[in-house]
Amino acid sequence: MTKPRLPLLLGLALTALLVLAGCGSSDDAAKARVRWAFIMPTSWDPVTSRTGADINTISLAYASLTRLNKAGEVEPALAKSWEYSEDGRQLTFELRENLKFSDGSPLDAAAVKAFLDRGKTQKDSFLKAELKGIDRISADTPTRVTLHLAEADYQLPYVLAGRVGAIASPNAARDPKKLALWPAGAGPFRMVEFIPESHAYFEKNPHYWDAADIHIERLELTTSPDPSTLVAALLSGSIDVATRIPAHKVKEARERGLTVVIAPSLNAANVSINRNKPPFDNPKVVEAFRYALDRRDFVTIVTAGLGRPTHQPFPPNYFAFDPEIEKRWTYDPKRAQALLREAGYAPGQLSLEIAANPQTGDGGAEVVQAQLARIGVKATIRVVPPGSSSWQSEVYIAKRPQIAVDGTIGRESPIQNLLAVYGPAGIMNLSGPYASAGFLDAVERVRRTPTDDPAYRARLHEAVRIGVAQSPSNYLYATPWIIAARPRVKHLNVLPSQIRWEGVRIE
Amino acid sequence: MTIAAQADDPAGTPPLSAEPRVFRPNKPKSATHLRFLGSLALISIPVFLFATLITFLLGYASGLDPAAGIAGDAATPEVIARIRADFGLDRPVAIQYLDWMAGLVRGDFGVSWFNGVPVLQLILQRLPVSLSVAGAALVVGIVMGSLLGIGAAIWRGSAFDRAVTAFASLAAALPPFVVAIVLILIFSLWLNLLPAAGYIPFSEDPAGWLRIIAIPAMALSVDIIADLARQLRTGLVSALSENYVTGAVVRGLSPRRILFVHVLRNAAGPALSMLALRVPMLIGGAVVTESIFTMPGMGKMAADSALRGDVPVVQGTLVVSIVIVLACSLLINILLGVLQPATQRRD
Amino acid sequence: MASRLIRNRAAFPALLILAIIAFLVALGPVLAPQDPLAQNPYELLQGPSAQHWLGTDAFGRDVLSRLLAGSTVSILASLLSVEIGLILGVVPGLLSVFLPRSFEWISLRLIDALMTLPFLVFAIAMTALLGNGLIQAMFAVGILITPAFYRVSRAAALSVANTQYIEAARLMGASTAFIIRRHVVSKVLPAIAVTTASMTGACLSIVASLTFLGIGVVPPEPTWGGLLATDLTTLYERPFGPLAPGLLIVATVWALNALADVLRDINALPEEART
Amino acid sequence: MNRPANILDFPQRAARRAPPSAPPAEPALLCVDNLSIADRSGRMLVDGVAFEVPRGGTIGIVGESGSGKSLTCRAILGLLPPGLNVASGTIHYRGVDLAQLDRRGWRGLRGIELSAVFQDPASYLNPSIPVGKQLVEALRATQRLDKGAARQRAFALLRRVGLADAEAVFHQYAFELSGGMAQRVLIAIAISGGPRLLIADEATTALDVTVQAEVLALLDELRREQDLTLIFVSHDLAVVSEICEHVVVMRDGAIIEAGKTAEVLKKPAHPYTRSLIENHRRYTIDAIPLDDAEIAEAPPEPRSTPLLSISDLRAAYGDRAVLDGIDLEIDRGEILGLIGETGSGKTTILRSILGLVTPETGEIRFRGEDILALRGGALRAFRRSSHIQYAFQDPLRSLDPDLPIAASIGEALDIRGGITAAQRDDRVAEALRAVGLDEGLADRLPRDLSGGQRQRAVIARALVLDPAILLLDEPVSALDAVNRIHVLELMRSLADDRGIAQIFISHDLGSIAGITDRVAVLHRGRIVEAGPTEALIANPTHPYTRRLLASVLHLDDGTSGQPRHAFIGA
Repeated sequence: MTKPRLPLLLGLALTALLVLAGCGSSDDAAKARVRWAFIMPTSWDPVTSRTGADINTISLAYASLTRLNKAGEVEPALAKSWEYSEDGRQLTFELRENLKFSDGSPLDAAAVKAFLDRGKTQKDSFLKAELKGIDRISADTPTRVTLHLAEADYQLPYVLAGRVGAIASPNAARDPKKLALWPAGAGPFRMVEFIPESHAYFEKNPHYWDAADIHIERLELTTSPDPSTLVAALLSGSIDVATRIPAHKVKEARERGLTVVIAPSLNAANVSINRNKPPFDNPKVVEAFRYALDRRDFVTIVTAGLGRPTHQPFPPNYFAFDPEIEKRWTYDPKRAQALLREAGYAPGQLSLEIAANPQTGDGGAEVVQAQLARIGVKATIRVVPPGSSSWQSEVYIAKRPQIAVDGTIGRESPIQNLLAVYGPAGIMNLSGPYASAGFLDAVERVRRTPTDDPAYRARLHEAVRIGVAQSPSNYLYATPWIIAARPRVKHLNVLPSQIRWEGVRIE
Repeated sequence: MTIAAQADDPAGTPPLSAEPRVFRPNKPKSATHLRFLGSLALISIPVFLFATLITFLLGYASGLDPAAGIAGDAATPEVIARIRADFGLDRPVAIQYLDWMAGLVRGDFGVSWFNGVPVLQLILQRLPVSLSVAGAALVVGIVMGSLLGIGAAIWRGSAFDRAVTAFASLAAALPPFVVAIVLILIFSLWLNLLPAAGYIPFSEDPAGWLRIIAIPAMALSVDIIADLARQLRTGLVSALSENYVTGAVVRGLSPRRILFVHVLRNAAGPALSMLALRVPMLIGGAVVTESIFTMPGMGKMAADSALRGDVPVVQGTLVVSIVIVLACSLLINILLGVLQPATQRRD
Repeated sequence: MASRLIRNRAAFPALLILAIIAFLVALGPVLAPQDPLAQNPYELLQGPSAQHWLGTDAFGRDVLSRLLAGSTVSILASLLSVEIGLILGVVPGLLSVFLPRSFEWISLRLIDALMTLPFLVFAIAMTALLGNGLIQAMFAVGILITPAFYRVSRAAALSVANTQYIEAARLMGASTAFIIRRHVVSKVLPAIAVTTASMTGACLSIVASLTFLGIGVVPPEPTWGGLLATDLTTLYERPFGPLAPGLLIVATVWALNALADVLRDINALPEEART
Repeated sequence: MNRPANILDFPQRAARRAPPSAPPAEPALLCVDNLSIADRSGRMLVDGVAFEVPRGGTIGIVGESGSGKSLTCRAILGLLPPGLNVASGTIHYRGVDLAQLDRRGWRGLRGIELSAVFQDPASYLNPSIPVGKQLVEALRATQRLDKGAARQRAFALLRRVGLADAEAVFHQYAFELSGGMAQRVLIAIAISGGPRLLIADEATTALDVTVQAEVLALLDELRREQDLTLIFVSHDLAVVSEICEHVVVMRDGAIIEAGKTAEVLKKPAHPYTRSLIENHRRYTIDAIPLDDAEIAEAPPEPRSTPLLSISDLRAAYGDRAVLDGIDLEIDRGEILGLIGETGSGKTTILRSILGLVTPETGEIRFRGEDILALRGGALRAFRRSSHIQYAFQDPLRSLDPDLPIAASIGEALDIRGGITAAQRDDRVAEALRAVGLDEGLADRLPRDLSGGQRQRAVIARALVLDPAILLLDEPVSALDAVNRIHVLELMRSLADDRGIAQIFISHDLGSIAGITDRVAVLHRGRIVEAGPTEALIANPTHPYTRRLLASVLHLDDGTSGQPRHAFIGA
């Protein structure tokens, strides 16, 4: 075979290989494997995790003391049971027997105490605000731990269902930097591989207390593909479950035979406003912005009709939602313009820079920009670069922007959420550390009211009303969980507060 | 997108009617090769220094630092100053540069400002992905490019030739992400033959690896095929008109032998040097394919780190790609030397 | 040179397209039937209709108006990069042949260094680290295409520097400046025209890629690359969406490359046949 | 209009079948009958050419460039360039019509039956493959030989064509060989297949006089030894007369005269042939009336301080000495001839005078002032005063192709500046007139002028600032006969009328003998002999000069085709 034929032969061989590889059957069916496209956590250590959305990924590797159900009520998890003392200032948890961390060390009362103490004391801990109310923690017996509170706080069982209660192995916590890159918990899965900003692979953790309800052998968490190829990735089997797909993709996903789950969430999108920065240091401007934004447009453009307007940090289906607040401000551009003129800004004189988060924005910033243009406010959009922690450091920590399009994914306890969005140390409180005294009192009053007390809901609504009024930020719309999955993924377990994997099956 | 250099440096014609070359005793073959390789290696050292200097200055000019990220909500000016001192960012630029270069030599590229992972480890995790896609693209590009190029030259003026030239100019006009998405539509959505995202390491599942890098490699190779075909065609056409081809015909050599033994070797010169120019674009271009196919490649990491202001990671990836590019151009120059020994001796 | 170009049969299609593009660049924004930024929530992702010839995007904005309005920015952005590449590349390329050896050696190594940088990654790094705007992106691309201009002007200068008529001029006591002005410039210009044409095309394609990656993007400013990128994400709803911006980009880049090829052929013709 | 014939002629269309074999083989090995070659537009480049080549015979084809002589040979070998094809006529070679052959038809002919060597030999060898390997490849293409046998055969062939150190040459590349050596390799390759017919197309034109003589002798010897039939194409009648029994004279694509070489030379029938012979004879040695008496009493002119004097000039190129102690002088109005082979150092002398080369030792004084030491500004000022000017050998490459000749000629004025445009144009017009060029040519581009006109323009450029000395590097070697005479006469008049001293270097003794006052013979960097031209040519003392004179070919009408001297190994 003379030499000149070489390039021809090479070309043929390559194409043959491709075709052969093409029809190779993928071995998904053999092992119950699911590929989940979401975002990477800001840190694998619950103590240093910096954003609410991390609960979804943290709860792969960690189990919390308690767990919320679809209705949002608290259920036992690591703790079999819990009870308050008479005056509500002591909360005792009874742990399950011989629980173990993935690094082999025992998960007992001492471990819980060590974790909560670390949450209170570690320099870069983000749980300080939630744990402030706890004076000290005592490990009475290997399975009983008691929290001694400054004042009664009946929200704790909800709070401890989230990251605050995601107990991490104290043994691994000796090197916090390493823990931030490699979790050591007692959750449903154990991590086997992690490439930052790319993917994390998990195997089922047989020692998980609820292992019986986990039917997935291997879970591969990856960053979500580019919107233009998201559906293609799902169809071609590169990913099995895609969380928060763009709303306008729902029609396409359904028509291409994918299962699309639209479930109630605790999500609420807002326009965070920073009253520490001009022009929002002028109350007239803040008030003008109450009337400047038409929430219906956001629902149709950004959520493709799937969402619902809201003026408060809770979606309408949530028990903390107070219908009264919705009536307070309606869309009134003329009034907004009048208020602006009173504040000294003729049309076209006021110009702003809107900070937008490319990952969750879905175009909300451009709608805000267009609507502000209608009342003579010139707004430019600065897209803060993607990546799991650039938005946090610029908006949540440095609080640099005047106005930012953002949203809360919700917290386990309504009070925890109110504090996160309006509290002095709340990461989403762009005007931080400002928070009105009236609001803080209302919050404490709710905290001291047992959740089964008939006055609880009324006091909660009152706290929300005060919070919304005292904060310059405006909540616009609530979007449900929109999750697309391949038909072979059955019984997706989507709670309002987070996505879990108990009960999910792969065919 | 083609940034192929239009004209290489033609060796200047010899000075004013200089004395023609008088027969020089024949130097041993190996000595010339070594001298040629030596000079090549010598040139790549200053090039490496300049390239890394540009990379360092880019990071320095950005004025970014890790303080905000690490300081957390206790971000007071003193805390930020302390963190900057920890990272040595307050030292004069010259010392920072020297320290950074010393680190490079030791393989210590510093630590990512965002997750504290050593940069080299991050890069090594992602290097196989980028190399496999770029490598596959190069192989496909070379094979298809030379087939089309040779065919177009042999049947010059025929429909095949016109088709190849039209494809070459069209491919050069297509931005890489358009090519990638069109290929996805065809192979993944319509034919449902190949996956459209993700990455499977070769060690884990060779067939799966090949299937997953198929479309990105094809997307990246389109530019190479277009350029190589055009370059090889012009090279072959001009080589075929040379006198030594007439000489070979007169000696009764068969056309196939003339083409593959005599002509291709001389025509391949410009095509090969064009390939050397393609390598940096291959690694650069991978950013687009890696982000479309969500592959954990080096290009995507560099792009995301740049957006996050994670300077050490950006500098690390740039240095690694510079080393790869220099290694490739050294390799291609050696290949050129083997193909056309005469050029070495004449310089 | 220009007369030859127009009479040249092969150049006709390319020139026609470029004329249309020039027209769009000049009058695009004025011609836009509707306000490119006006959103209409009740007409999201519409197909082509009487009112919206090219349909509407995910915000209900008229795509045709955005396309026309975006022409100016898209093309001028590429021309800006080419300009930067031209200035940084051509003069050093010429001087590298006439100035003493040390300048030549350093400039060559610097250009080699620029050429080893991974193209898009460096453009992104430079844009992102220096403030993620369109101007930074253009400057980064400009620097990255400098080697192409340097090599072309150096090659043209080299081919002239060793000729006998340059040596004759030296023997008559001509200074380097005189030699460059009289003999070199006229030879270098055609080669640079070729590179300018093909580089403008390349820059347009690169900018589109950068916009696709979300770099150097200033929403809501419409650019062809930006439109193409967003249309690709709504391919299912508007299957022919990316056709218009894609066609415009590909046609412009193809026309510029065809123009470059024709210019190169005119240059390379042996002297006799050059009329 | 068929597709341009691709040299490799890959079979993508139905191949043309060879016609049934021609009438029984005639005595002539090759018979060309009514051959016409036309280009795409139908213009006849070769029209109705017919000639026969008897077996073992030698036939020369002579003609100017463009006469169609090379095209005829290319047609015989089936190598017509793309765009040209055989319009009519036949080329019978041993019963086969070569004009109609397709690719498969040629197999077994090229390299085995027919072979060829061409002008500019190095370009006919692949630059990237050692020459020896290409010889082995040719051997194995034409005969069943394994590698070892082919290598031995190759070494033998290389030695047979006069390359003593065959082992070294084997591994060398084409560009590392001198013209003569490359031609010898090509000849070795050509005869490697044992061909019957060898075509030499301008095979010795690009070679030096001495090397040309050796190659012709080699060809002649091989012809007799291997029973070769030879077709020798050349524009030089002397070369053809040296080696061919029969000659064919072609002009504008047609044969105007043919016959035995000796008869054609004695009684040329066609006026064009007559002018060819006449021009050749006029400026070879015979042109100077050899009258011994006159030479003896030529009194040496009195030597005042010479205009330019060179003393003990030594220069080296890398480790190789190029000039080994040169002493020369030249006076106003005198033409000094410098003759020597390529590589003898004559150009380096000029470049030293011009300051382009810095010699190791020695002095060059112009009007008593040392100009070797001039550097930077002083050198540039000296050049601006243009005492010494240089006329380049190749006018096409020394005139800027994009500038009209008026601009090039006036360049020295522009450089010095300080005069109005009108004055400048006058000086340019005056210079044009001085060299006998019509002022109307001023705005013509160099490529629109003839060779002679371009050469005059180069000289005009040198004259525009009234130089004292004019250095001319091979001014006439590229010109045809007619223009050569005009330029030589111009040089003579510049010396006699305007007193411009000239150094005229050439490797062609013919043109030097015609017009120089004194001549210096240069060999490997040393002046072996110098003196008044007539005296030196009449009785050369140095053996090298004698050999140089002998190698200038005479139009010998006596003996037919006898080589003047035995073949001398290199």
